[in-house]
Amino acid sequence: MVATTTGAAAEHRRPGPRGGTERRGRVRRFLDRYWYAYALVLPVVVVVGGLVILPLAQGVFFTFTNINEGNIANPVLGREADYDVVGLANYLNVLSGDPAYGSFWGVLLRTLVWSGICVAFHYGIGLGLALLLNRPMRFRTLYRILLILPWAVPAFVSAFAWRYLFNADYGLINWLLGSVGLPTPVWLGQSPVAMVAVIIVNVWLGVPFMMVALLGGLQSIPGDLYEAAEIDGATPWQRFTQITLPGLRPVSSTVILLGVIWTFNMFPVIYLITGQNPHTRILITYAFERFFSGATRDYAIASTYGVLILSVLLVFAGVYLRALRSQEAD
Amino acid sequence: MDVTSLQTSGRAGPSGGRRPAPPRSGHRGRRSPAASFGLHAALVVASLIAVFPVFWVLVTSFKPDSRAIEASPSLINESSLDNYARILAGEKGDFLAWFGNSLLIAGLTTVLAVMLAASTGYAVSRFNFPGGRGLLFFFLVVQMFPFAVLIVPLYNLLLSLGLQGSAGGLVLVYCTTAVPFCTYMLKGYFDGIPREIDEAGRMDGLSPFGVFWRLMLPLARPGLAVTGFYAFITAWGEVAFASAFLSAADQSKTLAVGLQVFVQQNRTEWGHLAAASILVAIPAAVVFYLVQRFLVSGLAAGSVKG
Amino acid sequence: MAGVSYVKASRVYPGNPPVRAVDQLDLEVNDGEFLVLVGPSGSGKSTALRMLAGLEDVDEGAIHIGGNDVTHTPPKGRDIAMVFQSYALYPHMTVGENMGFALKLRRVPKETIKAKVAEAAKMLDLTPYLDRKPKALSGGQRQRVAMGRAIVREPAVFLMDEPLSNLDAKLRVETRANIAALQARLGTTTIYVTHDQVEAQTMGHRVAVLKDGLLQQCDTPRNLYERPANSFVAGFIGSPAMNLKTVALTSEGAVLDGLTVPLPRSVVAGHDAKTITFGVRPESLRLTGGDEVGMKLTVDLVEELGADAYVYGSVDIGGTAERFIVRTDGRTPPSIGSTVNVTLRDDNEVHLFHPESGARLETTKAPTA
Amino acid sequence: MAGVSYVKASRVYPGNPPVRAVDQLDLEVNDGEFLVLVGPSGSGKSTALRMLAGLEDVDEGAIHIGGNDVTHTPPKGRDIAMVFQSYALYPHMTVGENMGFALKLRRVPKETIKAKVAEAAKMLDLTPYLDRKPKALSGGQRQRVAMGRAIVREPAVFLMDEPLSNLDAKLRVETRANIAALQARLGTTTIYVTHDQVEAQTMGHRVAVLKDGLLQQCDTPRNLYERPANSFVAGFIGSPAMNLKTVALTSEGAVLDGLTVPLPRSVVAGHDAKTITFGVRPESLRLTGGDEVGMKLTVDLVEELGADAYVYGSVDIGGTAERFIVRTDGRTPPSIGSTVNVTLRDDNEVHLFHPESGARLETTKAPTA
Amino acid sequence: GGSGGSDDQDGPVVFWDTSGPGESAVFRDLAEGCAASGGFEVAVEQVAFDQALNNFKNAAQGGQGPDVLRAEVAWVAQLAHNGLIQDLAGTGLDDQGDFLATPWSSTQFDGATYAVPQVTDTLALLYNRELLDEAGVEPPTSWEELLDIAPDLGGDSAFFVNNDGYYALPFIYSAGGDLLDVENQTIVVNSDEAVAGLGTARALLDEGAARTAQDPGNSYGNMKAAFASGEVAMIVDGPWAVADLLDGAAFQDPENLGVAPLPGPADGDGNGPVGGHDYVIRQGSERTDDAVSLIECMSGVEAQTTVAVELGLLPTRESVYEDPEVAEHPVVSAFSAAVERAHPRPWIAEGNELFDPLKIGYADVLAGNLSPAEAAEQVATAYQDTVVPDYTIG
Ligand SMILES: Nc1ncnc2c1ncn2[C@@H]1O[C@H](COP(=O)(O)OP(=O)(O)OP(=O)(O)O)[C@@H](O)[C@H]1O
Ligand SMILES: Nc1ncnc2c1ncn2[C@@H]1O[C@H](COP(=O)(O)OP(=O)(O)OP(=O)(O)O)[C@@H](O)[C@H]1O
Ligand SMILES: [Mg+2]
Ligand SMILES: [Mg+2]
Repeated sequence: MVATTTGAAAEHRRPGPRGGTERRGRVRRFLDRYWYAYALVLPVVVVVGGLVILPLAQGVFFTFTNINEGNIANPVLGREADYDVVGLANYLNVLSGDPAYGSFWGVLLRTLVWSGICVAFHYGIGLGLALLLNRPMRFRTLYRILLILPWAVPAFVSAFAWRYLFNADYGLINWLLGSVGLPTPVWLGQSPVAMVAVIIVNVWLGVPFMMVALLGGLQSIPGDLYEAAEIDGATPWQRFTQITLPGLRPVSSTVILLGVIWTFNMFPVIYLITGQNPHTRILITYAFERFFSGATRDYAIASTYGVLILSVLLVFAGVYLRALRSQEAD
Repeated sequence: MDVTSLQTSGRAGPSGGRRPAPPRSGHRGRRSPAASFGLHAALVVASLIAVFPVFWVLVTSFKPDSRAIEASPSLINESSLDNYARILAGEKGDFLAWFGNSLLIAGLTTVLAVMLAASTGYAVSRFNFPGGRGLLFFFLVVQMFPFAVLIVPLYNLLLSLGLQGSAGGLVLVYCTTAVPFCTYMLKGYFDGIPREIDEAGRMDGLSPFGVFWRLMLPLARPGLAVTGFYAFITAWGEVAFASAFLSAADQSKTLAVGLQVFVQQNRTEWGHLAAASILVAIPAAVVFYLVQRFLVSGLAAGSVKG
Repeated sequence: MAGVSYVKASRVYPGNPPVRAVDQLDLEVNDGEFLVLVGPSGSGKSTALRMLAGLEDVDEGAIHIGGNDVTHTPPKGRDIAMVFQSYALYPHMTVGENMGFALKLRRVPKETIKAKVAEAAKMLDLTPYLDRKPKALSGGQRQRVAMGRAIVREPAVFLMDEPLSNLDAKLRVETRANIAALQARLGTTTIYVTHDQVEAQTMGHRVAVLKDGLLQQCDTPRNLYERPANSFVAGFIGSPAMNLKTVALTSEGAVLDGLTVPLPRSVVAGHDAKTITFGVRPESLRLTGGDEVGMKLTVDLVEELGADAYVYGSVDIGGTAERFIVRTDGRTPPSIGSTVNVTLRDDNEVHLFHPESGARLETTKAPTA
Repeated sequence: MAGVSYVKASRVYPGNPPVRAVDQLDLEVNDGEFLVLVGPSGSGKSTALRMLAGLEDVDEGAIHIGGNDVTHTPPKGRDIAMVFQSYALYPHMTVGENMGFALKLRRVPKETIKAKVAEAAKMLDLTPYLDRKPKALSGGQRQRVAMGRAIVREPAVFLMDEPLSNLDAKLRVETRANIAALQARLGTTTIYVTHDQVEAQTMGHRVAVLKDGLLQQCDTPRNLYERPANSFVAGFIGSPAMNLKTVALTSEGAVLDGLTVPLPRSVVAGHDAKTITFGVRPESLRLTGGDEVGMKLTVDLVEELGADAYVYGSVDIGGTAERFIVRTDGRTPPSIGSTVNVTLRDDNEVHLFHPESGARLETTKAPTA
Repeated sequence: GGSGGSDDQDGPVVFWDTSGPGESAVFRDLAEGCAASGGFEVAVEQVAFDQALNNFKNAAQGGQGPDVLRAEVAWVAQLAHNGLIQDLAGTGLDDQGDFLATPWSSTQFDGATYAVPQVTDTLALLYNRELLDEAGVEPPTSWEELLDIAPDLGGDSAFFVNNDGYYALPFIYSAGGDLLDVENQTIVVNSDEAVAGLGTARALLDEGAARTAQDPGNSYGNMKAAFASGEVAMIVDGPWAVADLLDGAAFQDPENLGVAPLPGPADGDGNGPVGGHDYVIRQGSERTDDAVSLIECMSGVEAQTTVAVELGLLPTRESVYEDPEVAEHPVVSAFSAAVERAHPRPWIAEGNELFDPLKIGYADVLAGNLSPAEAAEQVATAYQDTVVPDYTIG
């Protein structure tokens, strides 16, 4: 699934054809052969495994209980856990789409729209800028620095900046729009416009990464392919569709997958800019609301959302990777 | 699909060493004035959009809080350096301590995440060991789970490890988010370094660790710079974990947490916030400036026929 | 099909100082001719070819194809096909799609494309691979696909930039014969760039030798071999290279160790310098019995190639050890370390050049083409 | 310095089916010998070399260096140096650092390293480049640095895997002579992999020919050329390749078009098949006047190489056109399209092989080494 | 975090101060003074108000965190409910003494005392004297009156409606409505009175008597900016805003800032919500004794007097109001009347959670997305779904 480019040339070593009498020897040779590799990955496995697997497992367990802040065990207070295992009740509740559990399907749809639009713009604008930047010209380095800048600014700073700019009455954006006679919407109000606003901000934030990745991809397309196509009579547009896009495919497929995953779980932008606004609520922000607000924080429902998010993304990744592979095969 | 083919730096290494795209356009290397104007116009507009919010934060940072929200925006309105002076003087909390903490935590995260990612990336790139692919897939899955939902289990875990409240615990948490992506990136870089280089090193008497340390790391320097940047930015601007996991004492806050004080429910000190934000953005910008040339340029070739 | 001519065409890369990659090139290629451009690395071969293809600006002069001035025509308007050193196959297209791409862009009907591709594939033994992607092919097969892509278009001119240099030695020898045969069959004007002088000598009707962007000589392979226009061409053409030494000139001729080569009066008389550059090919030297006059050659190395052997050795000339290569029979090579006597097979088989300008000094008795 | 031996060593790549890249290799390399491993692409040459280097597992059998079993010793314990096809120079180190790196790892004192590097650099004409990074060197210079890195260590064995294949033709010829001379001077046991049979023939004391992981023959270049052990070796060694044809066998000998080659009774008698594989090198054929007996060769292509020319043409044998290559004098080649008469120079210069097994059928009159 | 878990008796008592940067210095000095006189050390840690509740819960859940927290009045019940703060019975702090009844009520949960009031506050009508004088009008005493005088004040520059949920309460309360009826376990936010209150707010906008900012994130800031620059004549806000407002162009002369009671009936339960902050001690703190004495000192008369005088925040002790300096303090005196009549809020665990749905509904009303009745209905449903599932919708 996550293929490696290591390929067949790797040091693929396998124990020789020896009898079962040498089982111990085989283990030893296995270790002899791989202990370097395992020693190198051990720290990561310990850190990531420990800090991810354990909480994750705990999170998955929570989804089958009615755990919340009030009934979780608290050794410090000498309080025993008294939550119950409720089976699939959380999943059933959430998947029923009941507003009491966050109107799952509607929010899922909004999340998909949000991810789709954001990634489409990230990719489209990133590709456009990468194509422009890939040409030799004056000030290229300067443009590059300026265009990557949004990536370098801490996200919470950008979020405040945008909230400030989007101010409906005193914000610079509406002031500019107003001064050229355009309508001045309430960007961050309780309307679908707020979604537009957060998409704008997220696109602004995410384009630099795409641009840089695609710029690297463009530079890895051999120049003589373009020359060959030019001699074959391809117009610039045909060169773009026939050489550039296929040439970018390895990079594109990766950044799009990562982009979707990251955007799907992009929580700070929405939360810092619009707070709890039902028009910008996506799965992750709702999970966060359930986790952190409420007199007794509802760990069970929040974890259920977490597991559902994970499942949606796994399904997406599976379908996506399969589609890619079948496309590659023909 | 090949997750590892992602290299923000482009094809690293000599293996992809075909000639890069030559100048292409209307007539060989020359552009008509109109095309040239269009190109620059597009880039200028894009750059303005990219820079403007940050620029406006800068403008605001010179205004007093009470002038930050104005009926008609102006570049200068009672502007002065007062906000900066007050922040740096510690009137608004021990800014310098926050700054130091952030530097420490982001720096540690960068170093640790890059080391972890590099060693893993190297192992996955060079040793076809059982479980290597599984590890990469696991990394992909790790990025899918919304960690905001795990703050409490993580908190308890850190507590039981005795790491709660310390910078070390936070660094580890940041590493779990930065390492997967950094590993992908570095694996890509390592894949781009010809295997013959390792083999030459082993013939010259290096152990596999020696190859990693003395050959792979120096050769993947651009990759290390880029992943370091990523790890740094991840840690530098993070709020949620930092405010939950660090002690609330001024001496142990990070910038991101400290700045929260300026934005409270019924009171936002825009001027001070802006000034502090600019101060926060400066180190990030410096780090960014140092690595930006690696972000797109490839690894210098030369080990094989060029 | 069409002839090609470069009319004082130059390409100057801006820079400090500007690089005159191709300098006032005047070259006429006849319709149906196979012309090889050869020269050391950086001599401007690729640049010259790319100027013709329209991939590179022509800064001065002009280029004509089939009588039309194409100096400012874009590549697609020039009716040329090009085979790249790296082949530049489109990695995401099958072999068949690669070969038919140019036709598809010209909206040739699908059926016609298919037929033409099939025909070219047959000619190149590629029929079984038409549905594969390039990465599933061997180097030799890829090379053939690149050729096929050019053939299918039936262009007026083929351009090839070192199309064989990515192949291994054996395949290279085979393929060069195939390309030459193919060109003979199709009769398409072809310009072929290589830095391998063996290819240059064996493949083309004429060979143009470039150095530092300047045309040194353009002639048939035989004439290049037998009457190189200057010492650069003499040293460049032929493998192993001609033995070229600058030696003292006396009234009796050129003085080598123990051997004075009489030179035609015409040469000696018109020559103004005290020394002369003297060239003799390895096969024009021979090992003699110990008693004949000749140079004393101390053998360093013998390369046996089956039928022949090359003897590498050094001769003391005026105090310095000068290296000589002698071709001899493969069956009775001298042993390493021994000293042998070397003499000219024929006093006429020498080439004389001006020691400074390098220009050929014509001997009246020179062999004629 | 030390001898090397492969004792029934095999390397099996897992897969379906497993690839026996090197199959039961038995090979003894003497101390100080220059052995060339040659074979077509994929024949297992690199694998064999890498097994010796310790970069590849030995799945069966053993490998000895200097009498010690090193089958399971890691590379660093084997006292060998290797020159890679891609040179594998460390791009971040200067030439001097590249060359001294192995010594530095062994904690040789700085002064000693410096002296040794300087010495090797002098030997290889690299002194002016010691402070440059590899990327600032030309291909030939990089190749020399790779050599220098190996030399500096003074290892027991040099391994070289196609070290010249990235150089251009001219440089390759020069460098191969230099490497051979260097090895002769240092006297270090050397194993050299190439797929270029010219290199194989000219460089080594002995040549081992591999095919599909199996050793075909290991002998001196001359013996390989003159008494190839089977039709594969016969076709592989020699350039252009030997003309090998399977023809009908009559009591009078092998029947070619208009030419019957009498074969020794010993061969014909012991032979069980109706046909025989008959081989003759291009230089063992000659063009004759139109009236002599011989095969009628229609000339397709003439490759002129200056001194010689190779005539490629086809002969009708039993209804099918068979391709033949004839070496002839470079000055009077036949013209393309003409028909010439070809005959053997000497009836003894033929090689006979079993048409199925390909094994050499010994002729009593065969030339001896 | 915090170092409160240490049983090292020489370690400091950790105090999480959630006040804004303008106020924190005063509280820090007070705390340090109290510690000095009490013979222990205190570490004052400033925590952003928005983060404090969650951070405290995270920490306390793990047995860590501050010994003393400055908790918003609505947090107390919630923390007590989850067992994260100490019942103060037996510490001497559970005695009401001269604490005002309304603030004191916020410290009670399940019949026990969990907190000690620090400051109290409520909303009042702030006005620009100059503008009202120019228009020749008095501060309105009812919303109808505001509608009447608005034209004199330039229409929508008369008043600014902040669309935050907390600021909807004056409209609801003044119309006789409420959010919950705790006694009957009923949700009453959709009652006719509450709907009418929301309608009043909407009507102000519809009639052109007021303006608003419809983006919740910027609404409060815009209101203050508009008022401080003199663009609008009146707003509703609490005492905490006064210091910032006085920085504004319109109030270079502090006298120009007028404070009047909220419009609405002069009898009844009061028109403004009671607010403020309490001190609580974390469950599991090992410095309870010192924490008690810290709180005792900081909520004492002397400390409250200092806070009132220096920051203009409203004391929670009756006696402090008698201090002449306090009584003369313009902000304190202006607000003290309002505080006395502040509308009590339901001191239930979910009290703090009532505002998120209300904020959304109220913003919808002001934006014209929903009618007041629809919005109220939606808020009621949200209350029942996620906030107080045990209640019935009235
Ligand atoms: N884009 C460029 N800018 C500046 N100089 C260039 C450029 N391309 C080539 N040159 C220079 O022009 C000269 C001719 O280059 P060209 O590629 O034509 O040589 P070549 O004969 O094809 O060599 P090779 O055999 O190495 O391919 C060289 O000196 C080269 O450095
Ligand atoms: N890692 C591997 N896994 C599986 N098969 C391999 C591997 N490496 C090599 N092979 C196979 O082993 C055989 C021998 O390969 P090897 O590289 O030794 O050939 P070679 O003679 O060096 O060829 P070349 O001249 O192309 O370098 C080939 O068939 C090859 O496909
Ligand atoms: Mg070239
Ligand atoms: Mg090989």
